[in-house]
Order: sequence, then C-alpha cells, then structure tokens
Amino acid sequence: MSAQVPIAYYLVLGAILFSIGIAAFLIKRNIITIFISIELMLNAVNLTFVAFSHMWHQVSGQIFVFFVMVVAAAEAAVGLAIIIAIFRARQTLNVDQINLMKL
Amino acid sequence: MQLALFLIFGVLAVAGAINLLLQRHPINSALSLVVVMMSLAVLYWSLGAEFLAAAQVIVYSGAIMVLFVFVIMLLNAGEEEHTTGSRIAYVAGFPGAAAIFCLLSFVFLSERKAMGGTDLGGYLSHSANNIAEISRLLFRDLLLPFEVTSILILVAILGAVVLARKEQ
Amino acid sequence: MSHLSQFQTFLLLSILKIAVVLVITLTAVAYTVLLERKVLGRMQNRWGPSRTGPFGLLQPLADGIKLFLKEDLLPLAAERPLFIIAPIIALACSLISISVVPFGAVQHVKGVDMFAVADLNIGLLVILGITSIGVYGIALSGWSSNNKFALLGSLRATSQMISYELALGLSLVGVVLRAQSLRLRDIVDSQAAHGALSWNVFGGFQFVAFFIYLMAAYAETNRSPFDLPEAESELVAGYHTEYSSMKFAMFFMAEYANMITVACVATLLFFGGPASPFGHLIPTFGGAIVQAVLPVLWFVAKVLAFLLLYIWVRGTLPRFRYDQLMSFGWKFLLPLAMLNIIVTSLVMALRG
Amino acid sequence: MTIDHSILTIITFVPLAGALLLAILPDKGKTMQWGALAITLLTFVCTLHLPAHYDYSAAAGSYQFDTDHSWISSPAIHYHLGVDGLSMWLIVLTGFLAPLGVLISWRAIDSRKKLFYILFLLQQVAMLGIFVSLDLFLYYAFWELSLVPMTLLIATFGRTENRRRAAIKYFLYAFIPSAILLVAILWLYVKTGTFDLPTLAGFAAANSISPNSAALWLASLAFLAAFAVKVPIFPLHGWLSDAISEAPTAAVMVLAGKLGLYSILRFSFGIFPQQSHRIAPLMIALGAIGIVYGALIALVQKDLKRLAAYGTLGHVSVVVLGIFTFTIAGLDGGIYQTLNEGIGGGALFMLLGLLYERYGTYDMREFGGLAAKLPWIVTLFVITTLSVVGLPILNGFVGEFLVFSGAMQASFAHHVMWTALATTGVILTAAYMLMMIQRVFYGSLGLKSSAVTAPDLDAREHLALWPVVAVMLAMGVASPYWMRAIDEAGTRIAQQHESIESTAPPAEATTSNVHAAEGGPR
Amino acid sequence: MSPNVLALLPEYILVLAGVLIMLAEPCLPAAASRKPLGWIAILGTALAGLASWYQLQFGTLHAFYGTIQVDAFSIFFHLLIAAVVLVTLLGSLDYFEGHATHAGEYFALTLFGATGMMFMTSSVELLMVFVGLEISSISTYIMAGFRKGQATASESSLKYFLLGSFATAFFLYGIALAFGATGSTNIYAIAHGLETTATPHLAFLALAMLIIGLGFKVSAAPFHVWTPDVYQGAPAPVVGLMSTAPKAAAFAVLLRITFSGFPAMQHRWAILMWVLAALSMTVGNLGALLQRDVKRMLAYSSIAHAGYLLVAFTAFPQDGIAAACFYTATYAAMNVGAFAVITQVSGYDETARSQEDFTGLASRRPMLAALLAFFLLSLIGIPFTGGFFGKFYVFSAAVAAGHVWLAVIGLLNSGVACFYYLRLLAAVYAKPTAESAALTSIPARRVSVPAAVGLTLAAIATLVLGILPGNTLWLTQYAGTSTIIESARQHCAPHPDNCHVELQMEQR
Repeated sequence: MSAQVPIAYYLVLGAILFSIGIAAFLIKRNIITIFISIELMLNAVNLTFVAFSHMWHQVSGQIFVFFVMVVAAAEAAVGLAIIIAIFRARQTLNVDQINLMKL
Repeated sequence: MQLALFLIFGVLAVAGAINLLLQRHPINSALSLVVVMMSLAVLYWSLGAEFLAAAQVIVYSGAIMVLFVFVIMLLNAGEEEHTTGSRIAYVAGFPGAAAIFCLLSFVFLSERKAMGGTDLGGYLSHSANNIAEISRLLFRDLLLPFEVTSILILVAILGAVVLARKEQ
Repeated sequence: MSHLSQFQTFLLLSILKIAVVLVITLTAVAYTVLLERKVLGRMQNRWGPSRTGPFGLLQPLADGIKLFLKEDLLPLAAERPLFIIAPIIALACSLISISVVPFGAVQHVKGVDMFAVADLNIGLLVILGITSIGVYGIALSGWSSNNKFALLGSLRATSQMISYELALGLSLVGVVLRAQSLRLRDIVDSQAAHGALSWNVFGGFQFVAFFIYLMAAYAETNRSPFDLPEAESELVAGYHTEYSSMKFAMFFMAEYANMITVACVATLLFFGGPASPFGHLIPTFGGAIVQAVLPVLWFVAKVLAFLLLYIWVRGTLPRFRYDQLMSFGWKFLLPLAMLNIIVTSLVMALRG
Repeated sequence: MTIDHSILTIITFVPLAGALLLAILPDKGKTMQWGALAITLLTFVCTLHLPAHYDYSAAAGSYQFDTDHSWISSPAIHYHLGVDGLSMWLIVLTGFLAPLGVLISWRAIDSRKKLFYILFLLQQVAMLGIFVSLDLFLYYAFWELSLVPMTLLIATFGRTENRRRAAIKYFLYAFIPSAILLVAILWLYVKTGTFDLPTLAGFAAANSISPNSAALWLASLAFLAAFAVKVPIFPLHGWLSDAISEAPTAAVMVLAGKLGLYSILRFSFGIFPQQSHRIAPLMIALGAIGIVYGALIALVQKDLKRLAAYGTLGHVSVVVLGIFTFTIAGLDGGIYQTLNEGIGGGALFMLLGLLYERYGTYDMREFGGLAAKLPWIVTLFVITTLSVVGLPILNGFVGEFLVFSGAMQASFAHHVMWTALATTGVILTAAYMLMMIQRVFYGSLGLKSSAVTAPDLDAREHLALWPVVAVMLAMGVASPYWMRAIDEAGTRIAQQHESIESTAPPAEATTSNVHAAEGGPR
Repeated sequence: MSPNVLALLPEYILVLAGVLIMLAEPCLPAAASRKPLGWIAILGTALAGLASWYQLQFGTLHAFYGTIQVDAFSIFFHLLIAAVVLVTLLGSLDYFEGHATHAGEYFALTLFGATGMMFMTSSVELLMVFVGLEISSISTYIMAGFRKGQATASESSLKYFLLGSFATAFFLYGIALAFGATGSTNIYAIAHGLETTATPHLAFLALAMLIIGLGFKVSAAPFHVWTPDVYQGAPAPVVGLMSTAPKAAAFAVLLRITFSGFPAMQHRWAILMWVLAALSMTVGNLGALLQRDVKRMLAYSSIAHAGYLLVAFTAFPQDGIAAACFYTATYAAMNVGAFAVITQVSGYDETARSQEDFTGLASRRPMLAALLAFFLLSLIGIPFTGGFFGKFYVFSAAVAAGHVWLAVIGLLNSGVACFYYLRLLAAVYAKPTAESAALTSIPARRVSVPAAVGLTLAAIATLVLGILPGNTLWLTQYAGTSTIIESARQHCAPHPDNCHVELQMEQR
C-alpha cells in the first residue's frame, strides 16, 4: 500500500511510553495516578510485544499481551482494593502522607 | 497509509502519556491513559493483531480503566498536592526515565536494520487465521499458563474480597 | 467512475455508506422515540403525541427544534471539559457500533460491500468494545456534573454496565462457537441453511443465550426494568440531571441509538440477520433489485419487533431494586451463561 | 579402633555434651557449679591421656592420635584431628585451667549461672577444637566459634555498663580479619583442592601452592593479620584492655595469647614458611616494641585489670619475639612461654578476681596494706609475680631465657638492637609488677582496704590456686619433661627455616608484582 | 501416571488443598476457630513436599509441551518452598485466633502463593514464569495487608504492591526484548536463538531488564527501597514467608534465566551481578546498622543476604547454581526461624518492635531467646550453623571463579553485619529494663505446640545445614549438574552430532 514503517519506530514509541510511565511513577504523588502509570508501562511493553510478534511472524508475542491484560486486570482488582482500604484508614491518597514508617 | 496511521496514533499516544504526566487530577490521568490505550489498539491493528486490538479496547479500556475511573469517582479524593517529597522525585524521576529512554532508543535505532520493517499487506492477507492461530497456541502449547491463570484470578478475587471488606 | 483508482472508489463509497447509514439511524432514533411514546400511550389507554403533524409524525422534529433552541446550562462547579465531552462520547459510541452491522445480503458494487459499512473479521468484538467504551460517557457525565444525584446515578450505571457486560459477552460465546467466527457476516451465514429453523435461537439451541443476552442488553442500555441509573424517585434524572439542551439531547439519542444497536445485534446473532425466516421454502422472485432490498426489509422488520418488545417491557414491568439487580446479574445470569458455554461446547465436541 | 583414635573427639566434645546437659538441668542451688566442675574435671582427665600416651619416638612432623574422616565430599572437607608436640601441652593446659575457672567463678557469678557455664563450656569446646583441628575448614569453624561465647560472656557478665561496647569491639576486631582469613583459606582451596593441613604444608614445602608470589603474600598476610589480632601483636591490641577489664575472671584467663600464637606457629609457619621468614624482622621489631610498650603503659595504670591487660600484651610480645627468630631456642622458649602465659596470667587474673570479689574495685589507689590482713593471698600473689617477671626456679625464667638467647642468635638484621630493647622491657615488667605488689599489699591502708574487712582464702580458693603454683614450680624445675615434646616441634620449624635461608629467596618475591596483586588466580 | 499429572503433582495437591479451604471457609460459622483449615493447609503442604521428593526418582520430566521441566533444580526449590510454607503455617496457626475472623483465606492465599512460586521454579517458559510470579506476588501483596487493624499493614501492602507491579513491568519488558532478540520466550530457545541473533545489544538489554525486574523481587540494591517499609508493616509470619519463599523462587528464575537462558553472555552479566552483589551487601549492612526496629533491621539484613546470594552468580555455572541453591536453603531456614521467634515474642499486636523492647528477653522466655540467638548467630555466619556453611560455599565458588575481591568485600561486610546482629543479641541477653519487661510480658502466652514444632524444624534445619550439609549439598550439586546437562541437551537438539562430549557428563 505505502511505505513500510520500521519496527524500530514502534519500539521507540514503546520506549517513550515506558519512560513516561517511569517518570510518572516517580513523580506523581497520588496513589491512583502512580498505579495508572504502571498500567502505562505495561501498555508500552505490550506494544513492544506486538511489534516483535509482527517482526517474527509469531503470535506467541500476542499471546503474551493477552496474558498481560489478564494479569493487569487481576492486579487492578487487588490494587484498587488496597487503595480503598488505605483511603478508609487514612483519608488521603497522597503517598507522601502514607508515611507511618520511617523512610 | 501505514506510516500515516503510525504517525497519527503514535503522536496521539505520546500526547496522551504526557498529558497523564502533567494532569493533576487522577481522573484526567486515567482518561489520558484511555486515549493512549485506544491509540495503541489502532497500532496493534496496524501490526496485524486485530484480536488484540479488540481485546485492548474491551478489557483494558472497557473494563480495567473503567474500574479505575470508578474508584476515583468513589473515593473522590481531589487533586494531588505537591509536597517536599515530589521535589526529590522530580530530581530523581526525570533523569532516570530519560536515561532509560535514551538507552532503549539507542539500542533500537542502532539495530534498526536487523529488525526490518512492517509488511502489513502480507501479514493481513492471512489475517483471517490470526484468531485461530492464537487459539491453537493458547489451547495447546500454552495450555498450562492459560489454565494457571485461573488460579491468578481466584487469588485476585479472594484478595479483593479480603482487602475491601470492612472489619466488624 | 472508471477513472478512479480502487482505493478512491473504496473511500468514496465508504463515505457515502457512512452518510446514508448515519442519516437513517438518526431518523430511526427520532422515530423510535415517537414509537415508544405512541405505544406506551396506547398501553396506558391514551393517545400519545398526536397534534404535531398527521398522527403526531412531526413530533420528533418539534422536539429536536425545542432542544436545539433551549439555553445550554453549564453548572458553575462542573468540570468543564469532561462535562462537555461526556455526551459526545456517549452518542459517538452508540452510533459507531452500527458501522459493523450488515443489514442486508452481500451485495458487491465495485468490490465494496454495499449493505455493511465495514465488514471486519472481528465485528462482534468491535461492537462489544465500543459498547464498553460507552460507559465512559455515563461515568464522566455524572462525575463532572459535581452533583450528588448525578454522581450516584453514574456510579450505579457504571457498575451496572460493567457487571452485565460480562454476562452479555459470555452469552455470545455459544453463538461464536457455532459460527466459528467473529465476523458478523459469517455468523449470519451460519444460520442461513433452513430459514428460521436454523436460527440460533431455535435450531442452534441458543435460546438460553438469547434470554441472557436480552436481559443483559436491557441492563446495558439502562432500560426498564433495569433503569435504576435514572430512577426519578430516587435520583432525579440520574447522571444527566445537570444536562440540558443539546447535550441532553445527545444522551437521549445515545440511549435510543443503543437500543437500536442492541436490537440489530440480537437480530444478527440469534434471528438470522437479514435472512428470510422461510429460507428456501419461498422461491426467489423479482429482479436483482428486489433480491437486494428484500433482506434489508426482513432485517428492519426484525429490529422493529425487538424495539416493540423493548417498549412493551417498559410498559409492563416495574423497576428492580439495586441489590436485586446486582445479584440477578452476578448470581443468576453469569453462572447461567457459563453453563450455556459449557453445554454448547460439549455438544459441539461430541458432534465432532 | 583404640581409644587413641577417638580421644581427641572425646576431649573436644565432652564439654559440648556437658553444656547440653547443663541446659537441661534446672538452675537451682549449686547444680550449675558442680555440674560444670565435674565436666571440666572430666575433660582435664581426658586431656591427661595425651601426655601419658604420647609417642616421643615417632617421626618428627607426624601427628598423633590422628582421626581422619570425610565430612563433606564436595568441597572436600575432612574431620581431621591430630596432635603433635606443639599442641599437646596447650590442650592439657586448656583442660587444666577450666576447672580452676569454674572454681574461681563459684561465687563471683551469682545470677544467670546456667548461661554463664554453658557459654564457658562452649568456649572450652572452641579452644580445644582449634588445637586439635588439622583441616583448615574445621579449624576455621572452631576459630570463628570461639568468638561467640567470649563475646557473649563479656556482653552479659561484664563488670560495668561499658560491657556491650567492649564485647562488640572485641568481636569486630577479631571477626573482620577472620573474614579475610576465610578468603585466604578459600583461595588456598581453589589453588590446591584441599583443606588438609599436612597436605598443604607439603605443598608449601615443595613451593607448589601457587606461582603467583604476590597472591601468596596477600594470603599469608591475611593469615598473619587474623592471628595477630587474636594474640594480640602490638598495633592490633586495641580490643585487649577493654575486653580484659570487662570480662569475668574465668573468661579473662583464656582471652589472650595461646589461640593466636598457636595458630601462627601451626598455620602461618606451616603453610607460608617463606613469607613468614621474610616478614620475621618486622615481627621481631613489633614484638620488642610490644614488650616495652605494654610495660610502659602498665606502669602508669591505676586500674589493676588494665595493668594486667597491658602486662599481658608485654608477655605475648615476648612469645612473638621468640618464635619469629626461627631459632630452636627462640621457638622452644616461645612455645614454653605461651604455656607460661596461660599459667601465670591465669593465676594473676584469678588473684585479681579474688580481690575484686572482696573489695569491689580494681582501683589500685583504694588498696594498700593488705599484706597483714590477707597473708595467703599475698603469698600467692608474690609467687605469681615472680613467675611472671621470670625468677629462676619458676617457669617464667625458662621461657624468657630461651627466648632472649634465641633472639640473640637470630640471623635477622637489627635483631640485636630489638633484643636489647626487649630486654629493657623485662626490667620494666619487674618494675610495674613489684610496684603493684607494693601498692596493693604494703604501705598504709587504703580507702577500701580499711573500710572492708574481708576473709582470706577459703578452701575452694585454695583448691583453685595451689595447683597453679605447683605447676609453676614444676615447670620451672623440671622443664626438660615438658620440653621434650615442645622441642620436637620447635626443632622442626627451625630446621624448615634453615633450609629456606640456605636456598636464596626467589627474586620476584622482593619486587612484588603489582599486576598479580589483583587477586591471583585467573 | 501421565507426565502432565506427574510433573505437576505438588502443584495439584496445593491447589486442591487451597480450593478445599476456600470452600470450607464460608461453611464454618463466623466465630468458629479456623484451625482445622490451617491443618488442611499444613497437610497439603506436607503432601506437596512429599510429592516433590517422589518426583526426584524420575530424573528430568517435561510436561505441557515443554512448558514445565521438573528436574533436580526445580525439585530442590519445590522442597524448599514447601518447607518454608510448612514452618510458616505451623507458626501462624494460632496467630489469627481471636483477631481476624476469616483466617481461612490466609491459609488459602498461602497455598496459592506457594503454587505460584513452585510454577516459577519448574517452568522454562517465560510466560509461565510470569504467571507464576504474578500469582505469588499478588498473594503476598494481600497477605502483607492482612492485619487490617493496623494502619501500617495496609501501608506496607500498598508499597509492596506498587513497587512490585513496577518491577513486574521491567520484568515484562525484559521478556519482550528477549522475545524480540530471539523470537521465543522459552528459556532454552532463547539460549539457542542468542547464538544467531542479529541484535545482540537488544539481547543484553533484555537480560538487564530481566535482572532489574527480578532484582526488585529479591530486593537487591539498588532495587531494595520497598523492603524495609514492607517488612516493618506486614505481619511477622507473613514477613517470614515473603522474605524467603518468593525470594527463593525469584532466585530460581534468575538462575534459570542467567545460566540456562543467557549462558553465552556470562562474561557480561557476571559483571552486573558482581556490582549488584557488592552493592546489596554494603547497602544492606550499612542500612541495618542504623535501624532500631527489629523487623526493619532484618529487612536490611535480608537485602545483604540477597547480596551474598548474588555472589554465587559470578561463579562458574555448576558451582554457582549449587552454591546459590544451598545459600537459599540456609537463608530460608534461619530467616523463617528468626521471624517465627519474633512472631511468638511480639504476638498479633506486635507489642515488641524495637531492640529496646527485646531487652532482657532471655530472662523471661529463655527458650525463645536461645532460638533467636541461634538464628541470629546463623545469620552472622557463625560456624556449625547453616549460615556459615552457606556463606563459605558461596564465597568459595566466587573465589574459584577468580573473584577474590568480591569475597573480600562480602566477608568484610559480614563483619559489619555482626555489629547489628550482636547488638540485638546482646540486648536479648541483657538485664531487662522496666519498659521492655512491661512490653514483652503482656502476652505471656505459651508457645503453642504447632508453633514449637515449626520453630524446632527451622532450628534443626539450620543446624543440620551447618553440621551435616551432605545431603542438601548433594541435591544442590545434582541440581547444578542437571541444569547444565539439560541446557546442553536442549542446545544440542538441533545439531546432535557435535555435542556428544557434553552429554557424556550425564553418564557419570
């Protein structure tokens, strides 16, 4: 149809998203946002998987993504439950105030 | 067309991610992530993974992120406040992330030739088999992980119940 | 048109299809509203709208003009961008899903299928996906209004939709198993053999799935008896309490467009889509044009029947209580759907 | 299978069995004391088996009462025990001092007796284990093990609030060089594939451990450093005074000296003969400095225990001076003096402990004029002092005489100068010891000695002290009896070093290769 | 038995027991004791351990299309995990009595978590490893927050969760890159693909990411930041479990990935491991010096021990695997023991936290104090305890590979480590102060019989590993050899003629 896009571009896009995810994980102060940035990182990984899967003409990479989604769902259930529990106890979602223990 | 798709949705994804970083209210961050996910879904489709594209929309943006939005709405904890901790994080966060990005991109781009490019046409012409192929692999070679995932989900359900339950 | 390249033809015809389907759908939405008001009126022994135009047929137009001209209110404490974007999401999602619905038999003009906007091999998944995105419209509208009734309404709606999406999705697995494809055309084709007898709901023994689908679909569209998100007695108007004018109209249209989509899907999956119920019993007649248009008529008739069922149910059944709604979804529909999948797949495995 | 093959195992593990027994017994009345006494006596009796059945005619360099079982197959670790002239009397000495330690702690330890005696017996196990092990792994295990009971004894039963610090200081001083020692042992194992001491010594004699002389040097230094801290040798004595002034008497008696000195003789000299030889001038110098330094510091101490601590530093330095001369006389004297240090130092600390028990202080200024009040104690104190300063007839004389005559014969540069310096130390030792006697027992009554009336020795204390005095006399008079075994060991080491001296040292050893210092094997 | 059943026998047993407990839990009245459920869990764990032992006679088993490989290596870790879980369960049988109402879920989660860990160790397919890792991680996240009354518990759970998920992302990215470099996610196929890969830098990046991800899980510095907070806040028995079993499993994965998956790159990753090991030991020990809270101190000590363990990775494969396995076992025995003692001393409400609270423990609970002292001595590495022999073995492997300076750093570190362990030990054997007496004597409960059995098991294991390590050593060395052989065999599969040399090893 038209010009090919190098696989590396997809990978770089994945790297950009992953790095933004890391930055957000480190910078954001709201627990939920931190959790969201982990999801962003997982999505970046998924893109990498799909790109490589395309490159190798193997669907096993896609299956990995499938599993990552399931795991992300499970993690979301547990993580949000933990967040709800901590909000009930502390009435805040700021990580800097979740500091009963010495850092 | 592939390049156009990639550029449009790649830029959209990056914009969404940066918006996630910059927004102060978690709900905005969550919605930015939904934007990222939708753009990624399109990119998956453009890479010949249409089943995943659908799964991405249904599972990720349609279920997981809704759950996030739901919890954010439920807790309604307001915008995030910046404290002294965040300044340290700024100092540590940006350079670290930038370093990782530079390293990854450098390797990707330096080995760009070896990885080749997308051949959407050839791939998509057999795309009708994609789902069948996925299921063949999933229910044969990778049957065990698939089945063991049920334990994972069981654990997650158990955990959600245990953690969110109010103590008497 | 011969000087156009294949790609350009494809593009032009696609735009044409989109425009036509969009116009038809929007009109259908408008007249479904009228139909509902009329039928409900008759059920309650009154006339329903009858003043504007002959038999009140211009009523939708008048409603539209009224909503357009009303003042567009924006609550002071609302989250502006989200408040505005929410109805757009809701309406857009409900309209997009129509695009994969094949509403007629396969008719190729210059290599382009004329009776389906897009024929994707994961059409069913696209519909499910877009439906699940539609949740955001409702969730955000309630939250961004900064109104407790709206928030409660949208929380209810969100959890209701997430819960029933599961049963909905699972109920379709049996159908997919039988058709061995996620392409809607293939699913329709799998029911084409013997007319109504081979429809999934009858010959395919998917009546349990159909029942589940129907229940879940009512809940997904927030229709009675599952219309808790907008329970007037408890929550004023639920998530769209703060909306007025065009934005309100968009929610309103989204609801009815969703109804139509759901009816289309039910038709496609369980009632043979555009196929005639008589199969080969009636010999083919008429020219190519008739052969092309007749399936569309069958399709419209079936969808209309579903819409009437919707209205009938609304006129008949009382609203559920919230906990009843949840336990019905999780404790009854979900296990039933799983059972259906198990039985279907077992039967299929035994047959070979 | 005669008893000769299992006697060493019995000797080592009787105290362990005893410790387990004490752990079970209830801590009521005097059960613990009697139990511990019985066990230590039993051990002592067992150790007497060694001199009684020692074969003096056996070939030099052979180990007797040898036991060798494979313990762990890979890495090849053996349960290899054996005794020669070097270790035999040390084992007996350890066995001999243990019951005395129990007797002297009889009343001094009045709470948590169970813990005390268990730790005491474990310490016993570790020391005996060190003396009998011929497998480097086994030896190292006992070596490390010996730290724990001692640390706990100091930390738990220390005299002042300073005890925990003293204990941890002691532990760290000893443990960190031991860690390096382990690296050296591992390196040896990698190079030779064995932990067996006789085999390793054979390799060393054949110069076939490693061609990398720099790595060998580092390894030998690791060995020597670990031992030197334990002895302690002059600049590494930082832990000594704190540990001695805190530790209970029974622990102090075994704290310094013989473990480290024995290890140097056995392992440093055995596995690294050339390196030991080359470093000897430095060690002689350190020994001489240690003697004078210890004595000088002791001179100005007000605290009796600290005085004795620095005195100990001086005494062990004499041994260091002696053994590093690599003459037969020096080595014999050094080994003999190691025994003397155990006996004399032990007696001194016991007597100080008795004084503390009576007057609750170690401050010399608070004593005075006790001679009339405590005639027995003063008698024994004077005898001990004379033994320590090296009066003829008593044991100290034999050792010191041999050491200094050996030092004069040594063939190292400046050795005469260092020996001369060391000899002044002997005079200083006499000075502070006699001054101590003068201050504590004679002159006017001090603050404490006038305020408190204390009884003289009771029967139990007599029982604890007279055997020591008897041994001092016996070792002073009948030195040839003891010397027979020691001489065999000393001669062996001296001869080995003569052969090294005769063959010129390898040239590369002088210009140590910087690149090879990277860690040796690649 | 079909190989699919035989190879997964322990896992099947654990899952069955877990499901049984879950089904039984709602059937019991809310006020009833949950001990019977605990006994089911204990029985299940013991049976799973026996099943692993039973598998040992079959050599190497493959199941589920090569996803699972049961060999001496995986059996060793199966046994280890089963043992750790057993001791933890015995110790926590009475822990929730009278405090939490739904302790059954705790037992079920423990079993499911153990299943996940076992899958991690026996899988050679990274997808399976990932799923196993997630099962074990998620169940430990939940268990960390199980003591819901305390705010610190949910805080600990949250931190564990956030950083754990963060690590998972890195781990996944590593898998993705490995897949990109070699076209497979099977460990042996990766090893094979590395030979011909056109993108070697990508492969190394993949390994680095995998190491980062697993580094978080084993809390190696500089990925250790979560450890102190999590250990401090989580319930003591859970800390005992999660500081050992998931770590052991993560180390098993790391061993498999490095030695079987990326053997061609050993010269490169060994340097990484060298740095990580030195850093972990130093950071862990120096960090522990500053701590007053006992659990926090042990958290830092566990970082240091992860460092000692990483030393084994710099060794030659066969020694390295054996030494790492052995160290994992000794570390597990002594750490589980130490936390079991802390559980018994401080109880559900964790009355005794700081070292001051432990002052004079010996005079009130002499047996517990003696056991604690024993475990601490083993953690220091005093001879005739497992800790000593483990350290000895690890460092001898490193020295054999020429890393003398790493051994020096490590052993100097263990000298520093003595300082804080001894401080606690000295406190335990000191005279009790007024406050500490008040704190530790409130729950003057007797140690229940199961807990005593658990403690005894841990103590015996620590002692036996120190004095008679023969059998365990044999198993670890067998594990090392079998891993190497299997790698060779898998590697040779495409070219069988040029590798009879390696396969001859098997004949021995």
